[in-house]
Amino acid sequence: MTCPVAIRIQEDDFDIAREIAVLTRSRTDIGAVVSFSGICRADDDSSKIAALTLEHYPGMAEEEIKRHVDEAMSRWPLNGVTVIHRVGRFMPGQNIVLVLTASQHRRAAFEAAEFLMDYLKTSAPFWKKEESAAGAGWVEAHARDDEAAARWTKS
Amino acid sequence: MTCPVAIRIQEDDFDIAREIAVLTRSRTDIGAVVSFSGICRADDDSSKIAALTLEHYPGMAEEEIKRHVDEAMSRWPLNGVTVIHRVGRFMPGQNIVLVLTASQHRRAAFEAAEFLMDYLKTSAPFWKKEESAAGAGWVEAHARDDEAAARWTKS
Amino acid sequence: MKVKYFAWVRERVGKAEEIIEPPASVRTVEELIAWLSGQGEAYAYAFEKPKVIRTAIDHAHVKADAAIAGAREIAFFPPMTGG
Amino acid sequence: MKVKYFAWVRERVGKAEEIIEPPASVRTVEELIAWLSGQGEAYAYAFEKPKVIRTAIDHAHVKADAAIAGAREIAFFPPMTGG
Repeated sequence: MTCPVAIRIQEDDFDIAREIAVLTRSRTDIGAVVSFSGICRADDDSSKIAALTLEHYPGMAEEEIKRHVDEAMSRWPLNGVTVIHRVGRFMPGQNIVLVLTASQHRRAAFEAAEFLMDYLKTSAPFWKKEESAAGAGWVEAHARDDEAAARWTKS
Repeated sequence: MTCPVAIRIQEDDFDIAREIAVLTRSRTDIGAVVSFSGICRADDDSSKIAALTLEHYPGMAEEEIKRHVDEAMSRWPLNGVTVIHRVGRFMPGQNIVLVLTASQHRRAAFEAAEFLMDYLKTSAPFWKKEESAAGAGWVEAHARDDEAAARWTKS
Repeated sequence: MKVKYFAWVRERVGKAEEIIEPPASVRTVEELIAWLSGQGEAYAYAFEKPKVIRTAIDHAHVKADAAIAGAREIAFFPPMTGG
Repeated sequence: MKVKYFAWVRERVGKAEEIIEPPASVRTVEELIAWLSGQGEAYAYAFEKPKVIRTAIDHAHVKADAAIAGAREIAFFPPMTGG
């Protein structure tokens, strides 16, 4: 089973249709493709967000994502994985992250995508700074994200 | 919370990027969009598939999907749902179904998309006929699909 | 009442839909399937394994013991395989 | 050894990276954080809640009791909030 992997950290936006096309082009063994796109929201539970700045740890970020993609590939029979994380300054409505998983069956594609997102949130070295009317401040980690990631270590 | 719903049964292909754009356009309350695309595979576990024909029950198919979309909206805080199911004759590699869910947070979007796919498989009135070297035959329902749908009735 | 057939049920019966007039003694889906099975070889073949057949009344799934009184459209088909 | 700081740790320390030469008695991440905290007000502020600080050695997450011997690059940062 061929499972091409693409991991990119970039300032530019991504094109989901293009990324899916790259993953599935001239293959007939893929039955399911799941995409997750994370988008900058204007409302973070409490405050109104004007913009979001994403900082990352170059080098480690790619390696950490790669480790989790490898883990996902060992857990589920995947036919392709693409992870794109943008960095820079974003306005509400703009894309931040894309995870694509392809598999023969839907369950593996869904679970692998959710697994990757849960780990991206809690273990990939990215940090968000929010700008709102109250000023700028670093986003605090959510306990719910740790809990989401912890699900995958139970069996 | 606005949650536009689009349900279409059509022969034409769909454009995921366009559908996501329609769902998210000029909104800043969506933080997560999950897409599932189901694609015609050349291999159905055992036999080599040359083509697949999708038949449906017009009227009931739309209503049945709508019932499950309503159920999904009552279970998860969704900001948008699109379900497109194609009918007609397909070659391996061609798109068959698209489910898009949008929400503030990723967990709701993931779960609602998986819920909708599980119910589309087992309760929406569509039937697949496969053409292979051995001739043409109706695809049998998989026990694993019933089990997948049954997950959502436990709590 | 109008009856519709889909997938291999349609192929076996040899038609996609028809108007039927079962006797008043036929009250449930189960009884309707038994009655249809007696309407000739094609029907007997289509309904040879009644437990496999799924039924919808007026576009909603129903069980074998559902009453057919008042139904405008009854559809018979195999387990669904969409998605 | 090279040390890197990210997010508010970087802002508090006032620099993104530097070369440090801790004494040989500093053996673990925990001890390194304690030593850095003594290097001036900016460091004391950045590391005032050492339990909140996450550490990576050569691009891999490590715990507070990890040995720093042989490390080429050590990074300190708050809990991650990407995705």
